[in-house]
Amino acid sequence: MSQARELVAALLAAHDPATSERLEFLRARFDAGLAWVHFPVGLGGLGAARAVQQEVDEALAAAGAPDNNPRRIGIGLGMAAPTILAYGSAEQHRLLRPLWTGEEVWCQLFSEPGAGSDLAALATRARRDGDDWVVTGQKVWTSSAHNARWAILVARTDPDVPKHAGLTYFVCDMTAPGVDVRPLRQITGEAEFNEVFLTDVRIPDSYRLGEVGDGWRVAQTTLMNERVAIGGRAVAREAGMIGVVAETWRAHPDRRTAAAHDRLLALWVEAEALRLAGVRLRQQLAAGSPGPEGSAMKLGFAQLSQALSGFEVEFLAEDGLRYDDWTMRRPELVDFTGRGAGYRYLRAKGNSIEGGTSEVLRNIIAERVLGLPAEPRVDKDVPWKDLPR
Amino acid sequence: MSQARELVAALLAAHDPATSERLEFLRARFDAGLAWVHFPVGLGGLGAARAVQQEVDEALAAAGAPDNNPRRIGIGLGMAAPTILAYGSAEQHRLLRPLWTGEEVWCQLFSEPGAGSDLAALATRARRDGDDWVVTGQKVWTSSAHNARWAILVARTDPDVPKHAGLTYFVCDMTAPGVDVRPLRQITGEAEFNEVFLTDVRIPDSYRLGEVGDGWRVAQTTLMNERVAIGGRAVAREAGMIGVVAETWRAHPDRRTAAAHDRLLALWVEAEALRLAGVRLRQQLAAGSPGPEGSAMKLGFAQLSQALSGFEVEFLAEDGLRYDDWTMRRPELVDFTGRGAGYRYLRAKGNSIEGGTSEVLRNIIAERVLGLPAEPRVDKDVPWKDLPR
Amino acid sequence: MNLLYSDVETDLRASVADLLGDHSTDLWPRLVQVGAHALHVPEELGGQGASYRETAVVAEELGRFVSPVPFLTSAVMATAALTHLVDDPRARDLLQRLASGSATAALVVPLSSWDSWPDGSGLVQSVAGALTADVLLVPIEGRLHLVPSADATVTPVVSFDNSRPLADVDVSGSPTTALSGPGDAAVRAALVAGAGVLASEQVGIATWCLDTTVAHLKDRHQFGRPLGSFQALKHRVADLWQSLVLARATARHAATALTTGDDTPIAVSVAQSFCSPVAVRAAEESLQLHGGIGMTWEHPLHHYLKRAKANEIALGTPARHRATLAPLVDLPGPVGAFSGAPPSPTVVP
Amino acid sequence: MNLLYSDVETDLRASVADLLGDHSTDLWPRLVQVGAHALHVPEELGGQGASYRETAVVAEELGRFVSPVPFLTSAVMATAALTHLVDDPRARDLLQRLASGSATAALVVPLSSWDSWPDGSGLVQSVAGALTADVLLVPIEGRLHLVPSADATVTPVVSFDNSRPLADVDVSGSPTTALSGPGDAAVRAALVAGAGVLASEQVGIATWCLDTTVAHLKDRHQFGRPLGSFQALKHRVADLWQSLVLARATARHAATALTTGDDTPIAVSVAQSFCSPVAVRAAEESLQLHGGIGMTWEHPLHHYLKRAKANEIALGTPARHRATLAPLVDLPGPVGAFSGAPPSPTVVP
Repeated sequence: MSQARELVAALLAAHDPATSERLEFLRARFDAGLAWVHFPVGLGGLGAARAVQQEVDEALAAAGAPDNNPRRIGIGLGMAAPTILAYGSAEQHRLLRPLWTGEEVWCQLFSEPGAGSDLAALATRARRDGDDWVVTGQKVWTSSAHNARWAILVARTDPDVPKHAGLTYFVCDMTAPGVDVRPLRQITGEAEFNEVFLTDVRIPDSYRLGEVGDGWRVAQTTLMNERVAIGGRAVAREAGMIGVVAETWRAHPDRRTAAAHDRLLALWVEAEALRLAGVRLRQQLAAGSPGPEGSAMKLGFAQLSQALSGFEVEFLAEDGLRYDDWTMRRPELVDFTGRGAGYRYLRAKGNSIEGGTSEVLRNIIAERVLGLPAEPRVDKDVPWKDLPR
Repeated sequence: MSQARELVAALLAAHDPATSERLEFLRARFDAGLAWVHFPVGLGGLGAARAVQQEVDEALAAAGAPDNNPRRIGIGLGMAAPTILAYGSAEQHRLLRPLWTGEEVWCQLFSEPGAGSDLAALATRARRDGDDWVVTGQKVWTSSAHNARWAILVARTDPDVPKHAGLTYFVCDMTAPGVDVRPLRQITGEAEFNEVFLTDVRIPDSYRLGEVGDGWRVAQTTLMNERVAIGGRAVAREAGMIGVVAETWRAHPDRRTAAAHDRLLALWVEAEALRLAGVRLRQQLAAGSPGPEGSAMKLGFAQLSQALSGFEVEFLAEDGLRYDDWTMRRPELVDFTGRGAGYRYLRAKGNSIEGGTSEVLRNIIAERVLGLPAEPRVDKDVPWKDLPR
Repeated sequence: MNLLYSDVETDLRASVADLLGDHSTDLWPRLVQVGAHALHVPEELGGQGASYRETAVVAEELGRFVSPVPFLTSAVMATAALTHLVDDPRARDLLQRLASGSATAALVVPLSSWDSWPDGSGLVQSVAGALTADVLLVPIEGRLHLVPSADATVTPVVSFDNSRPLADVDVSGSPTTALSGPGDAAVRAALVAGAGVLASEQVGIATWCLDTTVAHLKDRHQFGRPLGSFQALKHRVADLWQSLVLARATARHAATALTTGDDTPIAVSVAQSFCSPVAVRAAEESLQLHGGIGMTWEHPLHHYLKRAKANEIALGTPARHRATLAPLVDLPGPVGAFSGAPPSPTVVP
Repeated sequence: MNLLYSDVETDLRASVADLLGDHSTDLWPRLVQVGAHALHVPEELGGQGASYRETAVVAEELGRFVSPVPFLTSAVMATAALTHLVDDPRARDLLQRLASGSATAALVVPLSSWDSWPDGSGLVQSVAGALTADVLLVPIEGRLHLVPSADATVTPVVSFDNSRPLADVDVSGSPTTALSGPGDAAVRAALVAGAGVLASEQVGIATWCLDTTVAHLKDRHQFGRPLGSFQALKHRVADLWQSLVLARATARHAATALTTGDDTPIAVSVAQSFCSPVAVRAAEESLQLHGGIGMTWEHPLHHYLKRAKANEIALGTPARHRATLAPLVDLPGPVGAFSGAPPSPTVVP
């Protein structure tokens, strides 16, 4: 801990945040091992405990140091980096520095129109051609694709084996020929995500992460880190959607009814319960016994956001009939609670779909947490190409 | 229609309700074909349309004629009789007259501790012995068993074939040696149902209904009539549980809150919607296009009873903490809305289990009404004796 | 009270569905051509002389197609208001123009109005049907006034439900013609008729959502099986179907009650408060069960979600209709308590 | 605020569970023997000097076993009331008797009391713990009075929850001893402590219901498969588990807040209003998922259903706790509206 404190002091001494150029400072921070302290030395870390990070972040923030705008590069930090670290070659590890500083934005090419919850059924094909792979297929729900320099990609390299066995994991250059990014407009009017069409995109074999056919296992590392990221945020009382809706309530004494009052209080209590469960989950993580409560958090978050935003639109009555703007925007960051009540209502519908549907979460809870038997599976031993679609 | 009217007049002329003995009148009514007019002539009917019955009932009621107390003999009327009519021999048809007059009460020996929703998995064995069958097993949830002269019984005659194929349907004499009826106490404190233990009970083969091995198909006739009976009742606005709970509300102005008010109104609206759906269902039946809405009625009835009775207990607060009586009663008739709020709450829990669980109803709706594919079945082609239990 | 669909109504549904399914031409003139816009208007006023039962069947179909036509606003609400004032020849004339299809009208109240509405002498926000109406019906000081929309300031607003676009309307300074007769009662009649028919529209929306979801669940495979073979999803659509059975009965009852005048206030508020939550839930469940595709602008689902949710507010939220019911069904609230409906700036009885 | 279970608490849970699982002996003396009845009582008053956090763990276990012991009524509520009046030596004496296990006491208010309670000079209905208590604590005219139960009329009532039997209590005409100090505040402290601890009891009930249901679903086969392999049932128990994760966090927070005095009113009302519906739903779902066997007197499930439902009323219904929260979290109701809690015949602040 004192090592980290010393390194922070040294970094600040060498690069006064007040005068340093932002990128220069971030690169220096990475090189000092203060980017993600639990990463190995040389890759932006110190091989230290995760818990040390918070202290480093706070000390640097207190000194007015710039950060790497983590929300903007969430997929790189939360999903690509841990996977590259776990499976990457030394050459691939060089991708981590510009990833962390935000010089290079990453996106994720996993979901497909035909493979949502059943991700392992994905159809994007990668065929070996000399030292390259040639990739063709369609990906969807890709945030940041239009800004991204790199993508993590899972593609099917062998359709003749059962679906989980025929996948391989790649790093994909988003500037390569054959990569076509098109905005995907949502029910909110925004195009927060993209569709990505891959047509004979050549990926060098050296961009492969993990073994051929091992893509499913590699992807699990990515997805597990996504779940941790979702469950791990600390929130203050009345933060997020409940805060916005409570403010709406306070601002409109004339619209209040006693029945709506009880309903809002019930939602407030639920939000507080969810917050406390989050506090407890983080305490469990800190105590080294993570537990499966993260899936409870995600389920609850989606339910609550939807209930609250639905309540707000109805509460606003006449005003709830209006919308702020239907023009197709391309927001750089998602803000579930931003814009108007109508936007919040519509955007919240995605919360129970993105990052694992609530139905898949319930399956996971029932089988992995409660130990209930799996349903009969019909697709385990069938070659992917023979599966009904 | 005018034939029925004439017969009613003749019956009343020959047997003045004011002076006739009740049973004598009922027998005469049966013999006049006015018991169930849609049954064949000679079996209490006229071979007339079902719709004629209402007119007959009303005319007789208006003349002060006694009825056969249909609620007391509901299983005989609703389940046994249609099955005996459909599958019975001439000898068996003779059971119909004392069944209809109520001289002989019937009960149903279908459910078993190990076979609830999966009725076809039942284990009660019937072994052929000369002209008899020898039956051993345990049945449960048998209402009226302690008053019953006869039972309809499904038993397994062949354990070596898949479960549906090895069943046979019998009429069982409840006074036969080896029939042991024990009260089954419920969470309400009452023993409304019984367990029936059958030990080497001898049933003559002449008491078999339908072919050996055809018991499942015969039982379908019984169960289909049960469902019709449940869905078919006419109710007035605010009848049943909503009426009781509304009265509780009206009686306690001091306990009312605005939030409870809105909740009660929502339940009132739901009760009215269910009532209107029932009206519509009966109109469909009358128009000759029954439709599957009966299952919607039963689902909705259970949900609503449970929501209303739960609301009432909470609304009564301090009074909801008290119960009327825990002594084990043996009620002859079930009254879901009788006794106190606590009784209503507990008894309503059975509404989503008895006569087909809500889960089974949802399966039926999804598969038979909406045409969704069945789940993978693992028990279709397996001999009953090899099924996991 | 017959809650079934008659053969005539079933035929009507089929012909309206045919018409709405063909997106190539402007819908409203074709609806007018088949007389769907004037079903419950008496023949002597140029209508079809049918009833609200047929009108409700058309509303169901318009819900099933989320059609952007001024049916509710002109053919139902404005028509109901004018019918109430038909002793005034100017009302009668306009009614005949509406029935002939040569004009549409809109009542100048916020679409959310139920038991109160603002006086129309100032700015009135979130008015449905005003953008395309030829004539505006404006409640001012207890009278209904006619204002040619060309004389009024009608400003489009960005609407949550684009299939029923709203406008802010200002007639201050416009020449207006006051109709004789009870204007407030006419507005009330329009709101009651609108609310009763809107329940059928919600049933139509829920029907589309259920049908579309069932079809999707049969078609879409995940884990080597059709989605529709997963029991958790089956039970959810079974529950939706169950709710829809009840909703349909309430909507049919409301349409019948509007026709006979029997039990109307209870029937309408029961239907409104029951059908809206069913439609919203149907749309929300439909979206969830469609997964990501349901979140896209490209898929038609969002039009249904937005219309169902806007309809939940339109002509009284479910909670307001429940508050309306309380005295009608003798279920009084707490002693000395607030009635449940928020006060409006300018309340007209 | 630490919301986890400490090692000490986990050990405590295990020893209490061992004890409660053994039905052969009278439970209360054995709980007294391990000191579970006086955990949060300071050592100088003969208690264990632990905190409400440990007390809440015991309450969880008592919920898991639906144990019929006067823990909530004497060890939590009467103890909290007396602790508040400890400057009076008679209160101190009684507290020490309770802590030593030689007596139990009960507060004479209806078990449903929360923000108001009747004056104890007349008949008080539905009092918990009074049947077995040695001493009754009776709020009369702002003071807490001690009445030996032998001197009072304590009439058993048929209780919905037989595991916490109620009585009607009448001390009119009995000799009473008024304790000095603020009696109303003492009653309030007892109700707050009771409500906070009761949330943990509800968590224990819900835990048993979930565990028992999961075990049943694994064991019971229908259609050739374990019930637990049916997705619709899996999703329902997954949802229960999810609610229980949240409920446990609120109950732990309430126990911590009772210990630290920090955030207590909000923490207690959040926990009470959240945990009761979870426990009731857990018991109701458990019954449904057990099918017929759950409807029998023979199966233990009904004890949990009855206790959970009675607990929902005890020490304030969820709706009353939400009404309590409103001003604390700055969410005021409609202007001029009724607060949501029904008036009581005799209201004491």
